[in-house]
Amino acid sequence: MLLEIEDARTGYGGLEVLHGVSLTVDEGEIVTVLGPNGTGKTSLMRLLSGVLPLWSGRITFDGKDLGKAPPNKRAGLGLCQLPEGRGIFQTLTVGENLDLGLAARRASGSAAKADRDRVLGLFPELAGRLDQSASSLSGGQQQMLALGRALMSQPRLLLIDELSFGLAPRVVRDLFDVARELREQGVTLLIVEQQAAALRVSDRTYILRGGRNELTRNSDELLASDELVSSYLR
Amino acid sequence: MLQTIVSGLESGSWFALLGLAIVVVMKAADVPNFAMAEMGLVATYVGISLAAAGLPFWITVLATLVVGIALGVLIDAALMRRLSKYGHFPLLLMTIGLSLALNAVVGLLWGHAPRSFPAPWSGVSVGVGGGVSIGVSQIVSIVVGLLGAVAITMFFRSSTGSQMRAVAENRATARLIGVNAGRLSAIAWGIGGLIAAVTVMLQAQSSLVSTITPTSLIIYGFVAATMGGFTSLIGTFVGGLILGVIQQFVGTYMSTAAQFSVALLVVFLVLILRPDGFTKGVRLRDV
Amino acid sequence: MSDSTEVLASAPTTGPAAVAAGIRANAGAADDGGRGPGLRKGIVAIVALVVLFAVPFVANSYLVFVLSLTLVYAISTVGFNLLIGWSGQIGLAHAALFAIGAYGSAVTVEHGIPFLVTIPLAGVAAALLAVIIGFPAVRLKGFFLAIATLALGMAIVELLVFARPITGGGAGMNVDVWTLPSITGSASTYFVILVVAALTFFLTRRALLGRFGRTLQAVRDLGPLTGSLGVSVLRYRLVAFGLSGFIAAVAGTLYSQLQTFIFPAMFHMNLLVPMLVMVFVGGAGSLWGPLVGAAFAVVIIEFFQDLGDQQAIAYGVVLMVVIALLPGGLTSLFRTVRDSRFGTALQRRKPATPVPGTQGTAAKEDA
Amino acid sequence: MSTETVGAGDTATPSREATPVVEFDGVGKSFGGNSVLEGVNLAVRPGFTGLIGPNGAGKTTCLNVVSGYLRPDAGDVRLGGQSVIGLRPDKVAQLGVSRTFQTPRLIPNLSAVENVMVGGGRHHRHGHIAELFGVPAARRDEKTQRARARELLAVFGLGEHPDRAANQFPIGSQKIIEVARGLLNDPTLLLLDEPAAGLGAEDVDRLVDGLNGWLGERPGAAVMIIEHDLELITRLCPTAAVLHFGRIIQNGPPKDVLRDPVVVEAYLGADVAAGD
Repeated sequence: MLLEIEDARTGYGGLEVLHGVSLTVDEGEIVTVLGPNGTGKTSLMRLLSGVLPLWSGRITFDGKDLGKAPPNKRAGLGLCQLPEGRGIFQTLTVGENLDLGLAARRASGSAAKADRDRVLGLFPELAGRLDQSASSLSGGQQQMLALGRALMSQPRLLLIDELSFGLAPRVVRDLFDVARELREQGVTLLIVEQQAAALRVSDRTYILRGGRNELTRNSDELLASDELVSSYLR
Repeated sequence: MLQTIVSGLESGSWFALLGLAIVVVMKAADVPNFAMAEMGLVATYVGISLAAAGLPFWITVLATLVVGIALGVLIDAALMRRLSKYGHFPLLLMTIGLSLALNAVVGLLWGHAPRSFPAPWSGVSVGVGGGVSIGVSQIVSIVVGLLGAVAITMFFRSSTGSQMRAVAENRATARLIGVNAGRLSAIAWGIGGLIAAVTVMLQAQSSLVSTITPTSLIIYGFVAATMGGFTSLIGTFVGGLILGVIQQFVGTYMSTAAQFSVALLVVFLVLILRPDGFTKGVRLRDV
Repeated sequence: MSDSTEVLASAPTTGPAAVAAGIRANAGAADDGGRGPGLRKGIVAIVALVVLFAVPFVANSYLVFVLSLTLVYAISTVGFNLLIGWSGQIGLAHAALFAIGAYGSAVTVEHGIPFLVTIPLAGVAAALLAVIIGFPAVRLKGFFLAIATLALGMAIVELLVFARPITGGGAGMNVDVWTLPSITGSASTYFVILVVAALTFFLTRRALLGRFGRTLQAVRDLGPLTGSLGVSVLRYRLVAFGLSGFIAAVAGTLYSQLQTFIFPAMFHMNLLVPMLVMVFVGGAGSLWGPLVGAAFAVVIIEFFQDLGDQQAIAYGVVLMVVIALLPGGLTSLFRTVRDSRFGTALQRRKPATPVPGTQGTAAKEDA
Repeated sequence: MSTETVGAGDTATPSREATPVVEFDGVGKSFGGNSVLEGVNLAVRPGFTGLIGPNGAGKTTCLNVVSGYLRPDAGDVRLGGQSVIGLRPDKVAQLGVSRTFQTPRLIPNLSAVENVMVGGGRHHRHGHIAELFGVPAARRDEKTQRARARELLAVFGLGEHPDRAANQFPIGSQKIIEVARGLLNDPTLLLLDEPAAGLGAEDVDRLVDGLNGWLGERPGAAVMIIEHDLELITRLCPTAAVLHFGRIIQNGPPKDVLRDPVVVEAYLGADVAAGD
């Protein structure tokens, strides 16, 4: 088991937002956490990346207790996050943004080059734009850049917060295709989504509601049933 | 005329360098450092003392630079880092307090008499025809200033440099993707201390420095940084040079008493008219 | 969260409001100082005033001078604190506005205008100037405002050097001291200072505890969002500048009487830093802090009188220590001590009760 | 899509016939080439109106346009027939628009009552000078406002500790205090941005009861709510408009709207909705 969250509670100030959420992610899996906004998905992400403190419960990653490790430490362990709203640095070039992914692991010159080539192979659209300012990219391309930057850090587990945020359906589909390709390459993914399209690429799905686990299913089972709409749009 | 321009470029190089030091710390550590000139003064005075003790010139130069870096790193680790969560204002006040204290410490240890940092070329000058001669130390200032600006620009293109720019743009996200902001802050303060030491040392090998030097130097540095909108390295550098030349002309053709006021007026006008610095909008691929 | 949301949500944190984070630590200063048994407070105030009025009759001239100086600084700090602590704007032209008061009064007195008349005159002039200086507040945020106002302040002091025919230039000028019939000049000055100080404290306290103070704090803490409450942020920011300028200049007029000789170098950074110390030692955003801060500063001045550099070191170090260890100033220390001993469970700040604007909301905004 | 044609079976609610409190007329807004609103047409009538839609649909941008924080690139926003475009937020507020924000913004060291009182700017007829010198009318003003603020807190079930500092209330209560602050101005239009986010069930009940109580006494006022908690929308609002990629794609009773295939697709993503 790569990631295990047991009965985690957290919140802002005095307000508890997650009231005991549990989930597991196995190596090589794609897991989706689904739920409308305000159900604690983003808080879960912040908890995992170390922005929010764990009030009670336990989070283990690769057998190690994450405890109070700061965000940049976690990135160093291979728990890498694609932040909500992409987090592309507009004042940097596309290439510089990509290379920031190396910050977590201090790669040397040739290894870095190999990583870059591998990532650009996944996103050929970016290859010709390395020297452009990142602000010149479209929304979809920025999301690719964010994914690519995360991959540069050679994550063991990639946390993706709202891959579909503000993107047209066609672009979202392309990005989910990339996610599938990543799994082939051995990256484990935890995707937090509001759009159920993510189910198409994932193995298992957790639905959160009001800061608690509402239901856990294999993704294809869930897609086939009408539980999805009933638990979601009510 | 030529002499005035060269003198202007010389002092402009000092202002530009100090402005760059301010911008570097501003970018990575988010602190407007009012103690920058004092840091350089302390380092330079250590160098002067070592020179007086008979150490060879280049060793004292090296020692000055090391003291500058060490001072920067020390201030960051001991004072600034723990205040960063409170925002700009306490940090700004902290540097004001620090500048006052450092200045007074220098006064206490070395006194208030003006001193110089004699270099092998100090006092030597070359004629450029027409009865005009230019001091070698002036050329050294201008050349070192230019080299320093190029070096800093190069640094910001490096991977550590782009991490700094990322932190400057969005600290939280940068940390999230694995950037160690604390390490960058220390590096920035170290570089700031280094440049400050170079700046004051350049001034001391050309003319005299004393405990009143930092008061005006820091203002000129801030004027330069303001002209670059506190982000643009090119804007800061060019701004510093222009300020130096303007100031020299005001001094030569109007009065030396007006120099300071003109500089202050420049800051105010730039801030009112172009709060983002005067190179903003000029589409240079700037850092 | 859409982009525009973020603009609004983050505005107050980057704006002057949240810049003064240490000010937050003073939370409760207003209600602690303001409410409670009004009668007892009134009696205490009157007794204190009577005692203070008696001082020149019993104490030596040195003590009178020290007390006068403390009160002058306290008046000036009330204005500075209004700007920094209550409105959350880092305007650093206060020393220059203080100088405007000192010079304005000294020069007009020289031209035959009675001293008492020059007090409000200089105040109004400085208030107008302060509004002009504060105008960048419209466009500049945080430390950019600090730098712009610092530069303008320095330029004003430079101007005083320039205007040699009027001000005597760098060499300074003598001040005609106003005296009440049949008592000494220093005692007369002391009485004027005491009256002005009492008025200043009384009026600002009233204003700050009422709607004006509430609105000012809203502008400080909510920034541009205050607009949605029907409050013009711009107007209140400029009024804060104007008022602080007025008070600074009033203190300046008194200072010139006290010193009897003034020169521009008195009003440089070496005055601004102690002024900042007074605000922060007293506690930014508190009501009685200015008095505490001023007393503290005067003690340092008197202790380290002839030590030059040591005095500067002391100021620098004190400023640093206070900022690092006591973001709420000395008055917050008193409050903490008092609350821990007498405070009810309700008043005490327990970590269990949520405090917004600390980790919780801050974390929300970061991401 | 015209505002008049959408929404089936809405004739039953009388408020639909009343004149709109606020009208969006082809409002467009983009940020740096990124189009957020693309011709929003919406008429908000007295009573509750929900504004829902997936993340990033432009809901908050809509509120920012009405309240004067953003100037639209195209179209017009009319409040009771008068355009508010180009007015500063404080001027819009003076016209009777109050709003709250996603994260509560109170003045931490003022008491709950005083925080609410800050919202009463529209009702003060006396200047600060009159106040400073204790003019009786100004004192009365202050007294009335304080009493009204206490009343409002009581309406929302927070009347117990009105003098407690705002930062000692839990976040849920702080959000409600913010709503009360918006009401002290007696707005004709109240804009609520995710009022229920982070609220417990008890707080939500307080909020709903308070708003219902307040609106019950003001038949001409409108409340526009952005909310992700669709249950709350269903509970409060006779109509809900769905915003998706900067356009109103549906408008009508929440129950009907949420069953509409277009809306389901907007929330769940194209292929899933189509696949089912």
